[in-house]
Amino acid sequence: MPTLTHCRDDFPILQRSVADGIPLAFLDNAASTQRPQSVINAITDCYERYYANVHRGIHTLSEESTTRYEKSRTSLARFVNAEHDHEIIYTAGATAAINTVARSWGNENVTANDTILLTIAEHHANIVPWQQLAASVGCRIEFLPLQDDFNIETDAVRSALERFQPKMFAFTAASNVLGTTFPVTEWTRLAHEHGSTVLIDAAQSAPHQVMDVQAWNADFVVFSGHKVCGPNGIGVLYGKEKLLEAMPPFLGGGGMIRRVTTDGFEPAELPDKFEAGTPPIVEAIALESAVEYVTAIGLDEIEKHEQRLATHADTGLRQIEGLRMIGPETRDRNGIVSFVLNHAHSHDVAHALDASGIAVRAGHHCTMPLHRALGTSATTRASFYFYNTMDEADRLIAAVAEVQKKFAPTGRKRQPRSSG
Amino acid sequence: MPTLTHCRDDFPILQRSVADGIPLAFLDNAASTQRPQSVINAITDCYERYYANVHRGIHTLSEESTTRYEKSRTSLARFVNAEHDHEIIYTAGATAAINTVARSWGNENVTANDTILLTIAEHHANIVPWQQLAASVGCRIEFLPLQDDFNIETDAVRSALERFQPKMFAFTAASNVLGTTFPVTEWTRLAHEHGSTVLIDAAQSAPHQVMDVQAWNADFVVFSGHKVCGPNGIGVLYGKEKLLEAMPPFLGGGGMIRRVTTDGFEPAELPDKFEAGTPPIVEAIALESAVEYVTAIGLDEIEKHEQRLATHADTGLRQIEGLRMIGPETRDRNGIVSFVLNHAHSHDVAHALDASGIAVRAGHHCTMPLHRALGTSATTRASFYFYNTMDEADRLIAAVAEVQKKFAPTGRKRQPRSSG
Amino acid sequence: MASEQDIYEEHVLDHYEDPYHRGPLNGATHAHEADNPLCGDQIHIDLKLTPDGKVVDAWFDGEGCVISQASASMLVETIEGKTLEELQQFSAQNMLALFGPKLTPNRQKCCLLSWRVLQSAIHSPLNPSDDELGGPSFSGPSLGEES
Amino acid sequence: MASEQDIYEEHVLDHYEDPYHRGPLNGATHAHEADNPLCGDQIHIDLKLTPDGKVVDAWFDGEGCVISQASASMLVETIEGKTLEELQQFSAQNMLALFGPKLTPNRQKCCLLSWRVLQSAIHSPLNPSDDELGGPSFSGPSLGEES
Ligand SMILES: Cc1ncc(COP(=O)(O)O)c(C=O)c1O
Ligand SMILES: Cc1ncc(COP(=O)(O)O)c(C=O)c1O
Repeated sequence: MPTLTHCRDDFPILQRSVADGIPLAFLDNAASTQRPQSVINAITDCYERYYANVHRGIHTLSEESTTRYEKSRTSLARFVNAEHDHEIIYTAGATAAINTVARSWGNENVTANDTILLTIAEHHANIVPWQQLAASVGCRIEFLPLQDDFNIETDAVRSALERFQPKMFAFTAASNVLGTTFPVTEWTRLAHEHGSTVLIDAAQSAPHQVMDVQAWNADFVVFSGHKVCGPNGIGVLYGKEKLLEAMPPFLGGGGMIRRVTTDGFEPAELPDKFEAGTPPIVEAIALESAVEYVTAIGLDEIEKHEQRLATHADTGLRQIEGLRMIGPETRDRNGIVSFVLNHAHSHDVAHALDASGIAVRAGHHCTMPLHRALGTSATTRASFYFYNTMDEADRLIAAVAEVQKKFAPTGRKRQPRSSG
Repeated sequence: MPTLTHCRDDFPILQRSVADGIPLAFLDNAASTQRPQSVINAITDCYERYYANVHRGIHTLSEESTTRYEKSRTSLARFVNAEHDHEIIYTAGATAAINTVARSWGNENVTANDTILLTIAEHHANIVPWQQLAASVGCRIEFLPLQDDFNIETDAVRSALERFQPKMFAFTAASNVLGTTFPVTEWTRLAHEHGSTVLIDAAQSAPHQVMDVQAWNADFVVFSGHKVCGPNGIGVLYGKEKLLEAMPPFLGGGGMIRRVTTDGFEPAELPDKFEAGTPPIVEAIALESAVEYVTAIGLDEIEKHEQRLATHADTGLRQIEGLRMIGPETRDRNGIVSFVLNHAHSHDVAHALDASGIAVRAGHHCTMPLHRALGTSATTRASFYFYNTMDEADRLIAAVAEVQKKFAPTGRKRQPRSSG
Repeated sequence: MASEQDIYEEHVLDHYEDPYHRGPLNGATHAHEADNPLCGDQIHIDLKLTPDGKVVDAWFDGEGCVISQASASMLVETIEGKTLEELQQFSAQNMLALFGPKLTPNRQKCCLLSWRVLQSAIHSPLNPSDDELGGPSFSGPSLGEES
Repeated sequence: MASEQDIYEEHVLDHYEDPYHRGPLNGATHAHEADNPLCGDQIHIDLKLTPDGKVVDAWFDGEGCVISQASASMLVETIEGKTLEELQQFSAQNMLALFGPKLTPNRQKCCLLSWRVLQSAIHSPLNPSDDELGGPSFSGPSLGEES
């Protein structure tokens, strides 16, 4: 069985151990990934050799930074297979990207009679901006529910589209809790058949699966750099040229204008129109390194490797008595495994696993509506990336089994309080 | 005469030479500054040793990142002398910070009958968001004009406040073109006397002058990390607790909520309410390093040093025939010197200076209304920081004199076109 | 292993499995309830105060992690017999000290939930006319996203 | 010094100081004007076309940097005698080649301003009924913030 273990050497942080010399098993990748040396080097190289503000600077450093910044855009356009480079807008993150669409496209296109369709599995980033839009224009928001087996069937999508005739169908390509991926192309086709615009939250798919926005035929796609081995502080908004051109700018400031007078402003062309202020220059350059890095490994390889690890962990964890797996038994799965234990709250689980060197996340993972639907307020989530190993999956299984035992009731008696 | 020349050694990029081995004279600091090794190290150290997503992660790396992220906020609160840490909101930059105020505070407080008062010297970042607000709520925008001597007298501010009774007076603490600083505390006091809220654009003052938001009594203050030796991709919004608490959130997403249901959301408390999505974690940590670095040098020292350099350059440049200095002869000045030559367009000036290793900026510097008022579409701007030297100021003067000569008419005759 | 042994000390687990006064209190004069939506921790506290403001009886109920539940148990155990003044002087730092094991900031929130509920409960008479103390006003470490 | 000598070649400075056909053209049939607000460069082009679409006369006027003005001079000089088809086939790359010295992306914008104005001018008859060519549709490198 091929592994990607050799990649670990590229990641300085993965060489570290936590307390008492236990090697770190970093299984919190759905929250944010780690960076290979090449990405870190891209950052230092820029700051140490050629950094200057971009746009219209005609000295050597600014020309070099501008060229590298726009080259990054070209690489990202290739990474998602966009038709035009200027369909790639750099934002502060996936959240900022969704807000841009909800405000700019939303205010222009959505009225009180319209409906926005979401799934109950959405991250807050793909819920709250639409709720803010609803508060402002009075539209309705509908949620596709989860089935008992944790899936959302395409039939349910079709009938919801029929019933609600939404103006926008915004959904995640891969759930950050359930470990499932959704059939993006099919859902988008259906949505278009029903006249809906489509936004795809690719925050959890971009790091793990080949992306092809043209094959998807998506109207808008968003993701974050920090989840794909890239730096903090940058995300991508892809939008079809026609849609982006028709939208008013979102944030105002330098760079996004063609002209400003005391009477008003004319916006610049794409992509500048949506990039107000000094952009995340170094972050963009480092993001290019990141997508080059994962592309060189191969996203197909990455996906397969993660599926192997997650399936192994899933199978092992299901053997533990009192563990409820939050995700379908069989599924188009990604590298995420979430569960609850009957004897231990997820915070205690995460805390105890940390003591074994295993980093997982506990809580609602920014999906409170999903957790409410699942009847729990918190889950424990392990999320694998390509640099994780079978050994780490085994450590996870063993450590969870131990935690479940540790917090099981044993007939303890509290000591009467000593006075004072 | 004391110098800060020893600081140059801390900046890897300042060791570089441009084409043909000419040492780089980086005089484009008003656009963006360079970074000392300590700031670069803070970035690599985080990525290589302890990075993880912040907030609610209870494993070792997340706890460490969270602690460092919040420690940065505490340091920044001290840097600006805020009363509370949670009055410091991290944004993508100064531009994003002003947009946050214009949308969140603006939509809540400004109506069609209200006026926003700006100065004609504002950067587009402090104009366009207010124009967008005006387009949405119908308020008026008034601009304080420049006097013939390039200054804005406090008397003019007073009478504008009297006349327009603005709801908001938003002004820059230091012009990014004119080389002037404004009496922030006095203008704020006057504005408050007239019932106006005050936003101070400190993008050009934070890097160069001691900041004291409590002494200023400012309601909102914004600045960008990349102009104060900090990383790209981060800025600061300071707001008085009472004002921030009364404002609705701006961007929606993870982290800024207390609770989300399918029916709506409750926002989180400060500062989280205004920090939607994964924040610029590493950027915040590096920004702390940056403000520690400039604080260790001493902002008073920095300001004095820059004033010396800029005054020297100003005096020297004024000797060049055909050069028009864009800025007052005597002024409360910062490290910026802008000018136009009668024989050369600013783009050609910047281009020619670059060939002498001198990086300056040419254009409207995101202040088109100011440039229109000055009767020119573009100026050449040299902007000094503490790591610049007298020798660089001298090189600037000599090179500009040479450029002016180079592009002076000499009775050239075009060759008749060779056919083809 | 350091951190695990640090916080799940025997007396913490004892309070978790065998809590002091867990359940409703009949005849309570004051009560309050709050949650930490970000973790799902929930705490309800019932108090019986004498007319001159002494805690005769204190009970809690709730759901959540070991820290939140064990700390609540320790809290209701420790406050019985105390006066209102003493409760108001009982700071967040005192609460963390009562709990014992050193907590990281994220886990402090779990531990301080019951303390916050208590501080509100003493201002929340079940018969409103009993309230002569004004609104809650307590200080302590920032509680982040919690209300 | 490389970059300076590269772009301010003698023939460039010659065109700047002693431009070809700078000024208004009486009897122009087509004209267009545009600016690059970000630099302040401005170019106006007047053309006299024969009924079958040949350039009889071409003049420019404008303000701005050496690159924008010299390149406009070179452009109007080179297009006289050309047919409409030839003008439409004259690409941005051709324009950059005509100018000569290699330009960085930011300076290419200056050089391409007159080229863009020309491409619009041939679709902008001063007597509108002359326009049988439809709206402008030219391709070339992205012009960033320019319209
Ligand atoms: C006075 C002033 N305000 C605001 C800004 C905008 O800062 P940023 O581009 O970092 O958002 C700048 C920098 O260009 C500036 O000089
Ligand atoms: C599915 C999904 N959407 C959106 C986001 C938001 O990304 P960011 O916090 O980087 O803006 C996340 C990450 O937390 C996510 O998992």
